[in-house]
Amino acid sequence: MNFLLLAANQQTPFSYLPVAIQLLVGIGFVVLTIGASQFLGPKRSTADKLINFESGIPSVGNARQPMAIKYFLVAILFVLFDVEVIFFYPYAVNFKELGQEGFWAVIMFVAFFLSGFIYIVKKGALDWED
Amino acid sequence: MKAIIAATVLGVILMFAGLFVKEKKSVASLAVFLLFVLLGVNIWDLVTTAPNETLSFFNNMLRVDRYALWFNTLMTGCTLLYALLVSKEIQRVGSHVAEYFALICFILCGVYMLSTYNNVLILFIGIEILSIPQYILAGSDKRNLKSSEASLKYFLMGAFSTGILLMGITLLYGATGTFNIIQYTFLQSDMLSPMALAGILFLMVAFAFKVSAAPMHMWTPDVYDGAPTPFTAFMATIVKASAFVAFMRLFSVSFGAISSDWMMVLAIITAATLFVGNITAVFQQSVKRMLAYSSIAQAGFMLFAVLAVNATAWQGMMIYAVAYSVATIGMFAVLMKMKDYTYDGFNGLAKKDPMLAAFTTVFLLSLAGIPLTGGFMAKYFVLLAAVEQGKMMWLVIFALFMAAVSAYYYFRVIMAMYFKQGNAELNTEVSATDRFLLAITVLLVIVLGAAPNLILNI
Amino acid sequence: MTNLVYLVPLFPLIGFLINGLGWRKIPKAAGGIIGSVAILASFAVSLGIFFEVKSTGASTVVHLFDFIQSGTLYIPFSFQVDALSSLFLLIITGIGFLIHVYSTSYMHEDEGMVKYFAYLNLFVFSMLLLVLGANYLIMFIGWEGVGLCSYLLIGFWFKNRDYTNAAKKAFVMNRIGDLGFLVGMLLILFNYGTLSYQEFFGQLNGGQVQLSANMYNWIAICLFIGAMGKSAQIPLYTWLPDAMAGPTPVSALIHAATMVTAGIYMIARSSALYNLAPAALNLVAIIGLATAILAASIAIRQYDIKKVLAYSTVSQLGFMFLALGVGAYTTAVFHVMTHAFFKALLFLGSGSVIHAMGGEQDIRKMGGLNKHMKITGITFLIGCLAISGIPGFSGFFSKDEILASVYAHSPVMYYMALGAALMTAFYMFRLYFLTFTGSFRGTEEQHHHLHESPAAITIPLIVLAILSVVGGYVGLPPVISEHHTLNTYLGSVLSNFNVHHLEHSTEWILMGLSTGLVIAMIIVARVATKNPKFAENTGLAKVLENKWYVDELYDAVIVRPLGVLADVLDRFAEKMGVDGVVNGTGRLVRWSSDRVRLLQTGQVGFYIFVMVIGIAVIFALRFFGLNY
Amino acid sequence: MPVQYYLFLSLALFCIGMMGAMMRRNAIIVFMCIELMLNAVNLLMVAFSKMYNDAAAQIFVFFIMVVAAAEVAVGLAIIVMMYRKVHSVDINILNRLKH
Repeated sequence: MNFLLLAANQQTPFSYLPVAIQLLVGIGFVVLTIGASQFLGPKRSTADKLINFESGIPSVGNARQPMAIKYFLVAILFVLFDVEVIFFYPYAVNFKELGQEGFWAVIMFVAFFLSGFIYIVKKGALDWED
Repeated sequence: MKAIIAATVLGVILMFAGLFVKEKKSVASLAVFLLFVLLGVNIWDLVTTAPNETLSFFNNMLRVDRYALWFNTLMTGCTLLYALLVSKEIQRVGSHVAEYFALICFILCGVYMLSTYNNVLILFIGIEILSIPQYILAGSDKRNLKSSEASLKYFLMGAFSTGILLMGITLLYGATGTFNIIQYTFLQSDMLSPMALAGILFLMVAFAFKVSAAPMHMWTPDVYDGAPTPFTAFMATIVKASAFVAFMRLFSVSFGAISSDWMMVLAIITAATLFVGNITAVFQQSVKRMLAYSSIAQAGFMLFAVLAVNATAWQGMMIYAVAYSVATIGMFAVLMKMKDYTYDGFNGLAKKDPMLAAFTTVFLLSLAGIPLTGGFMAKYFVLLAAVEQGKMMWLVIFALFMAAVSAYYYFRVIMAMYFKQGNAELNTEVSATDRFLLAITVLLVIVLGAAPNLILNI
Repeated sequence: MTNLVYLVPLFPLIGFLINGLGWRKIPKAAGGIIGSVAILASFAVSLGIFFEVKSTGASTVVHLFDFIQSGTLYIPFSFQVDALSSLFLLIITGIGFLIHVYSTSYMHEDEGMVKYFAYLNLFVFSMLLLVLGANYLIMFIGWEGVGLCSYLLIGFWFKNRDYTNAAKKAFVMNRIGDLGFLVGMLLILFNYGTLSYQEFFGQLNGGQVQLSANMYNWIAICLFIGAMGKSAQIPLYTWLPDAMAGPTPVSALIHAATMVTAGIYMIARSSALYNLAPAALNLVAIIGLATAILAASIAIRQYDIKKVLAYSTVSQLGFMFLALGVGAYTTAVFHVMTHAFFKALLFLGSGSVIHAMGGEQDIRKMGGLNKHMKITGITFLIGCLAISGIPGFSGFFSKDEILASVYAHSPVMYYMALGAALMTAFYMFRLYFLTFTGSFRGTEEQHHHLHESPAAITIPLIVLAILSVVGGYVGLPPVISEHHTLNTYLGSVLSNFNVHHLEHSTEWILMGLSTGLVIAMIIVARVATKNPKFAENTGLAKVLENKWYVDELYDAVIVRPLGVLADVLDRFAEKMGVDGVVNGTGRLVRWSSDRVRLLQTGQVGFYIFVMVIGIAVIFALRFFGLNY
Repeated sequence: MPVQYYLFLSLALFCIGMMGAMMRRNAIIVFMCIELMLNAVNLLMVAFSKMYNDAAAQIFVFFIMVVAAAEVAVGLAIIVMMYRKVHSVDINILNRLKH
């Protein structure tokens, strides 16, 4: 049934065809859409169009307020520490089977983890007002 | 195995040292000391393992054999030499000296994983541990826009190639149902499903990117040119060598039996790499950028070791890794002393500082593969491996021709130093210590050329 | 004595190290003495070795240490001491010593004298390595070493721009030749798993590995390509005349006496292989003959004294390859020896002339030098007589032997070779008459400065003159004596291959013919140069003067297209492709018009694009059935 | 549902990500496209893991996610650094380094 997983012991070019077709479809779709939007879309850009729409009221000031780098920093660190937690799920699922060795492995993991945390705290990445 | 943990722990120690020790110089010396320790750990690993004994760790995710241990030891030695030679320049790059060295330690951890992995998961993690610190190192010179640009380019393209690598791994998993590279050997050439083949090709492309083989080489000149020179020296040598060993490990251990299915493609990649690297290097004006292109060209030669799946190829890879790394590190160490990185910057160096010029000449001769230098032995071995394997005669001849071309741009520097008038301005005073270390490097290059047995018979 | 052979290359190495490391501290005189003494010492050792080998006739392999030892591959670092190598040892160290002595006086004004001697010693060291090595790898190491040294020595006076260009030309051409050598080596290693002469030749005659005749030919031809590069044969000969940019003693040592004969040595060494490869042997003969004629014809119209000698060197090398090609290996070695004597003599003589003329090399501005420099004149005359093969001088015996064996091979080739020999006589005596006889044509103060060179220059000239007279008597032709000393000496190593001996009457006739014609040629030369007029050459003469336009041809056929290709790759591939991406970014252009000029390349998007194309191509290649 | 549907889907996603990374000029969007490629891989990984019912692949997915997060951290940091220099995240203005 599944020609891609079957060992294709008859090495005809046909058996490769699906892959090629897939690539073509994938690439072709994107080329088509992007190309179409490039060519079909009208390109009349008047001054009114370029100002951003503030529900009719003329916009005040620049939308691009310079933001404190702290936000980025915190966001990035959050992402890191948030995602690392993922490793606790597999351990939680079968920590009995893993037993002693697994326990110490996780302890080591947490230890490295904490050292990273201490590092960024010491580095002053989290204290808000400089 | 001990080395991997040691590298990580030492890296963390260095990170924290950066918090408490403010004096750049002392941080650097601490880092050098820790690298000594790391080398010691590697040697400990080496001597406690009997020859032709293979240990396996983490239920067979790491398989440690003599070759890998020896390779790790040599690479750590090269890193130590590198740290000794350029620690001054590293201190000049920016304020976070401790972090730079910590990142180098982490990269070494990746190197160890790549030389001992037995499971593509470890391969993937190793490559990432190898790459991510490099993105940071490339951008570490915050004052310089080129540095940030190199970092961003390297990051975007590196992430892209990671995607390719993962797709390859996934397709292979779909075809074989395993991540263990030993079990990949079940793949039979006559009943190879298209999916498995696609996976192998994706992996080949990803590796080609990491070792900067054409047509995935485009990032190399920009990144090597833009990154701070000390870190370029590291990326171009040790990192590239270990990526090659990983490439070889996968393609000769797992896919060696079905080499006929991918050899031709890789041969074409090799030819393209040799061509692009050598021909483009001829037209460069900056020596740093020329070295970037020449590193592509050298990669073309190292690819021969991957192409020829036989015993000689492994030895060739070992000696090539060491010879190329040592010579290139030396060359970069000299380059960092120059004020002007263009060819004209070297004019008349022989008059001004004959000793430095002589050292440079030896490094360049080794890179060009002139006999009695390590570079010749390295080229000799990899080409010999290809010849023994037999199918590659046309490529070998092409490579020899390209080696002749490469002599041109390496000798341009020698001619600038000896045959041209001008006063090559030095960036910094070359201290007696530097001279001594450079002399040791030169000695290594020549010893490698005169007695390659020293690192072959392990 | 044989086990002391390592001393022979050791002494020059030590000399090189001393001079090379301390070339700023050591005074000039000391440097010269160190260099010369080093060579003298190794000459003494090689004398001892020579006589021991002569007495025992043994060929031994002296093992120094293991060079490469890995799995199946085992290459020791060992020296081959036998008749052939010991003879070359004598030539290299002996003439090398004379030229060192000569240089002490010739270079004494140059500030880089000590460095010069360091290079010279390094050259001798690598040459000895080349000759002594007991396997092709060591030979190759020496091979590259001499190439490097000649590169350094040609470019020694690097004030002048085209000197360095000549150096680069020499180096690159040699590299091209080396490719052939390397491929041949790899083929041998691949087929026989060894590079050592003993095992390889043992395999060749009656080992278990037997290859097709084709394979033998290919290996032999690859090695011969290497020889072409090093010994300046068609088509790789144009570097040698340009190499005359270097100091004159260098031209004498490297580009006349020793290095350029490395190719002859290699083929003579591999004679066992060439005996199995008749096609390759024919190729050698043809190339040699063609080179001999072409170079001789070019030399007729040259006005630079060193250029004339350079082309005559090329032509003589052609003779040697011709001898090899017809299977007369010992004859070729014989000619190598005599040629080393008289060509070194001629070059040193020209050096003495140039010295006296204050750097002038154009023979149109010389003449009548006999009156001022007797010794140089006489020795130079002896050299000319020797090279043009006047009976009684060394050149006669070797060249006559070559001609005889060529005649035995094919009369047609004989007549062509004879033509080349006659041209040799003509241009050499044209050179001699224009330089040493008649009236002086140079400027007045040059005329004032004319003087005989000091003893350090004249003594080597005299020694070499004596050698180039008596040197030939080691190989008397069979018609005069049945006992050919050199052949019997070399017999243990080299055996000539299907060389038929002529009956004596024929040989007498040939000798008489060549001698008579040569003397006729000398008279012609005399007449032609009686009252020289140097009008603008026309027709063939112009073609000859311009060396058959070979350089121009190479420039047009090889150099330019390569440059264009590289240029296209550099500009087009890296720039044009990017513009496509750039043009699509109109709004960005408007947003930052000041950066527009910079928007040329380095685009990540384009890089990824190239990668994707690469992936697509790779998949297409593989999936549409491209594999072994 | 046969596994090759997942295969087709994730190959399509992968190609879309590839084209996006190739054609977009905004560094953030390029990076998102690369993340799309990684997620296509994750999807395929999980599908195969179900097919072989073998948990290893899912663990692999965890690792991919974590490494991707680490890359996000570094990448965003680099992009921010770039933005503070040239006030743009447009990769086409990265032109200091050329031929």
